[in-house]
Amino acid sequence: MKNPYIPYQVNIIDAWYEAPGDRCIKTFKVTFADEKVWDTWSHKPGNCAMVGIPGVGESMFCISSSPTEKGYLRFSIMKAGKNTSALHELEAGDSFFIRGPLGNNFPLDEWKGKNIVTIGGGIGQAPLRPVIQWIRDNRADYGELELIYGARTSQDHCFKTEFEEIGSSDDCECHLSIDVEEEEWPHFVGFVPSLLMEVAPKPDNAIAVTCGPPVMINFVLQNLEKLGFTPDQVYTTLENRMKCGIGKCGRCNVGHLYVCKDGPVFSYAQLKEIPEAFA
Amino acid sequence: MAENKDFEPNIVAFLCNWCSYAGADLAGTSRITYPSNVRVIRVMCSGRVNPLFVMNALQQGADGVLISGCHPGDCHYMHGNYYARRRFNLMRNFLEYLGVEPERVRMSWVSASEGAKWKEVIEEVSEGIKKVGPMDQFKRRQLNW
Amino acid sequence: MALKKLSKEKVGEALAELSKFRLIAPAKSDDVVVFKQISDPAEAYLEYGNSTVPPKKFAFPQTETLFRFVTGSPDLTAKNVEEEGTTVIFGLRPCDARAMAIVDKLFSWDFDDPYYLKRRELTTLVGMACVEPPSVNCFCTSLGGSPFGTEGLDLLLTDMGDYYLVEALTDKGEKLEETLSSQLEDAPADDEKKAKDMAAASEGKIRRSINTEGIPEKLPDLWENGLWKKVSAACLGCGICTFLCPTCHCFDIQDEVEESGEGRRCRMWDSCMFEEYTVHASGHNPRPTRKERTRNRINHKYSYYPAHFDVIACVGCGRCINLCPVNIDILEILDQVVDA
Amino acid sequence: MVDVNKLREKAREVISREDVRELIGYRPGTYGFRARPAFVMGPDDTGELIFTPACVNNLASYIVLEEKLPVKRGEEPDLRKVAVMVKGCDSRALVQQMEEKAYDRDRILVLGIPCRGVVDMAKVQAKYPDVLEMGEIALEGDKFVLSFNGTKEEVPREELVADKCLRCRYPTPLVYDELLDEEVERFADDDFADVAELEKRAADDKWAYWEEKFSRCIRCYSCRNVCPMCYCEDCVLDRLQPQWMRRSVDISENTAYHISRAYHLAGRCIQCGECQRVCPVDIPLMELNRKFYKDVEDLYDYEPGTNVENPPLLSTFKVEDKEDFIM
Repeated sequence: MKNPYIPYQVNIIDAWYEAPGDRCIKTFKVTFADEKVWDTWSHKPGNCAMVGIPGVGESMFCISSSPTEKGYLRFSIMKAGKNTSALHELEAGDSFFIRGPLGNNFPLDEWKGKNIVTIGGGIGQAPLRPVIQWIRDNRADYGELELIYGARTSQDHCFKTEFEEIGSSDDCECHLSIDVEEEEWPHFVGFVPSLLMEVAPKPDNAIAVTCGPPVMINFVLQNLEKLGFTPDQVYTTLENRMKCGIGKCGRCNVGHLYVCKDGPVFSYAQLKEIPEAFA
Repeated sequence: MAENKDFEPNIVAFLCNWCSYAGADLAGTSRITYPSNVRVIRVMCSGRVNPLFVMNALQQGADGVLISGCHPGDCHYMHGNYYARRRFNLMRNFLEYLGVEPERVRMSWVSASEGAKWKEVIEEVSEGIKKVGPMDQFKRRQLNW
Repeated sequence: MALKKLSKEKVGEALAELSKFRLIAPAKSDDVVVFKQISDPAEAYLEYGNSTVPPKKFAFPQTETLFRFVTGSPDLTAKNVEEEGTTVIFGLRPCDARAMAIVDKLFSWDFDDPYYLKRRELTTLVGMACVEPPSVNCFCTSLGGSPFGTEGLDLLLTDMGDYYLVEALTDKGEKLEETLSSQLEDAPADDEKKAKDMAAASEGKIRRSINTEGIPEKLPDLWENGLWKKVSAACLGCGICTFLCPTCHCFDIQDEVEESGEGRRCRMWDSCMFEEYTVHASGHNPRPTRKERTRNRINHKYSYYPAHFDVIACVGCGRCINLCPVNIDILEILDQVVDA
Repeated sequence: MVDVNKLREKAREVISREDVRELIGYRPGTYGFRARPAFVMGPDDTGELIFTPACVNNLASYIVLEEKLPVKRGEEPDLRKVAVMVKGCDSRALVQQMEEKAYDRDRILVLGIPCRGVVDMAKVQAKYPDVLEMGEIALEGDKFVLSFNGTKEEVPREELVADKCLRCRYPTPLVYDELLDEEVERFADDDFADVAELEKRAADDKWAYWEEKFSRCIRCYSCRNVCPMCYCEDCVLDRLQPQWMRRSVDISENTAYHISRAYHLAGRCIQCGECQRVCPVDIPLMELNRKFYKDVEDLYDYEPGTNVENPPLLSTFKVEDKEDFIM
């Protein structure tokens, strides 16, 4: 059996900034240095990987590309600490190391035939991106797809060009927002939970997936309940500080669940049982 | 410790920008030869030198450390060297108490015009460390499996 | 398997024989007993109560290299635990051996931890029964252990006065008996019964206890209970209770690089009682105070661990009670849980 | 001897005051002769309070150990005083904290306890390892009287007293709002003979001594956390950028840890001895702190924690400070 602590080297095919600022977000498109790894690699939307550079450290990020996108993996990383700062120094042609796939995934097989609404905020769109991509690549299997996304400013919007493309396609309804008024902003102004109420997706035969800052998630969950979504129709992802990624090192637990191994994807029904989940 | 004739010590010297660094520079431009086994780290003031720097240098393989600043009263920042003086008097005594020979942690006042004194200082530091041999107390060992 | 005996005069000889392996035994420095690798049988200190630091560090070292690298190079070299060779831990207490058996479950849970498991495979545990409970705060019997417990052990020694009674418990234990064949003799026929009586007597001397029934199920309901604030009020947030716990297994992973670019990724014991244990890169800490951290420690041992592995991650060795600088007493906390 | 009823009465009076939020004192422990910190939040909690020679903890630590969570929107920060019981040695921690401007004097209410010495709990434990039921310790003259299991035993003071008490210079608190007993005259002094003895050894000898001690360290950081003077919000040990000390446990990092811990207390350590008391592997940490204490006294005629008006030792200087070691 493979040593779960030894990472694979990946080469950066392309890298670009999604959002500027102190907490800027950079997306890396990578492929394995050893092409043979692709033969054994298989991930699903929701899965994560430990991403890092030997000599600096590792941290957990969701894989923000869908397995239907062949030949590369994507990671969108916000600059926050030591490891992410080092990763942000890297450009196309450089390499880093990943360990994975880790964690669970969105139960996309169970969701077949249902309407899906994704509600994202800021960098929280990263785990939702593969869900959207997966559904668009298996469009016949799913009902309607609605995308709700917001960030502080239009500059802070991740995946801008993709949203434009999605918005102009008929695969998916795309609702965007920013927190504060800006000139020439054609979409909604206000917080994501308000946009959600504005869009008011129907709960019948639907699944809602939300990811973003904790405050946003809290209000989104409340609002989804108001719209008639039951806890088992709502999914979210959690994050915590992680080290091993395989349920050994102890720190990422919420209640008895390890976010790295049992998560990051949880249904709201599951989380309601765990008081620590919203700490 | 037995004296080893071939032993060339690694010395890390923290020199203040305004006096000692200029003094060492003067020694160089005046073609004064002095021991080459000293690695100079320029700091703005001897008062900038944190005892952690000294400890870390010794951990990383320095056999000795020198902190050098302006003569009392000459500090570019008025008092930085006075603070350093207190700090390293205590540090030196403490390391000696742990069994680190006092030859390994030295302090000097070298002004910008004292190229010749710099030579004397560094020779004395180097000789002192040669006498006590390589630093083997708490140097980081080979990476342990 | 017939019982053997090892006369006390021959202990030195037996230890010398075992030092062809990596031999770990309790040793005393000042008044502190710790397990360490010994080369001279005289270093072994077998008349001890229990060690301050549990012998877990020889299965799960406090600092352990996972792999080495040179910065910029793609080559990573995993540590080969095999090189450490066969290890014998001699004279550990039954509670500490049982703790290893409990922790084994975690390290083979879904993902095998190759370092830990390899080391365990290479290690033979020679236990020393507690003829007298080592401390007033022992409570192993409350958790399914016993001063003469054999869980996790390969061989059990019992101090019979002039000699140790030797009982092989596993194949590894029998192998070790073969290694020591010239030091071992047949034990007197009635020793088995004698040892049983001694075990009962020792169990009778265990004075502290807790009825654990229902605690794992009850703990989640007490999440918001005021008891956590009270029991953690005096906590200093140090790592004594966790580092000295034979079942605590949490770790940190850090990279260390030398000036030359050579480096290693290693893991080291970490403690859920430390503030930075859970702090996010953003600065947010989901367990911001010692109250949350204490609650997590107790829950992890008495609720989360049994939820996954059907066993409480506490063996009742009493170290956390004995050594807590502010007398935070896990049994008192559990009593409050029961009463809440 | 502090009269326990008087103590509780005083505590009740103090905690009932509107400007007092919490009172930190002592209460009996959970087994044997232990006593432990008590956190009194209301007048009804005062019934358990005690002061005996088993009350070893330095409660001044809790003043700086308090966790300050962000104040919730719409709530006011609780600025009421914390009342704390301190022995002579412990009071010096308060003085030093205030000397460093860690907080204002009016944030705390000090209940001073003149003290003739506390026990070394390790010595008590070694002498009475089997006592589980709560026992009591009292100091009567030059004897400790231990009551347990219905019996009473007298033990000479020197046999069980903590080492620090044999060299105690300040048995009566140096800062207090109320004194709970009569002042105790200085009954001992410190000649630092232990430090001088170690100083005299050869370098190799000294290192061999410390190497063995430091190699035992498991870096539980109890010595740091218990210390009333270790209250940096962001400890250099926990920082990753830059990481001055690695987290791996080996002789190099352990030594680095102990040097920086002791050095950070140079001119600040007030000799309460808590670090050494809590060390699970018996590292003689006070021998490190006392070296600094002695040098600071010899070189700069400075004694930490004795005068709130003193400037902190290392953030001041005198032009005439010794410099015979400088080339």
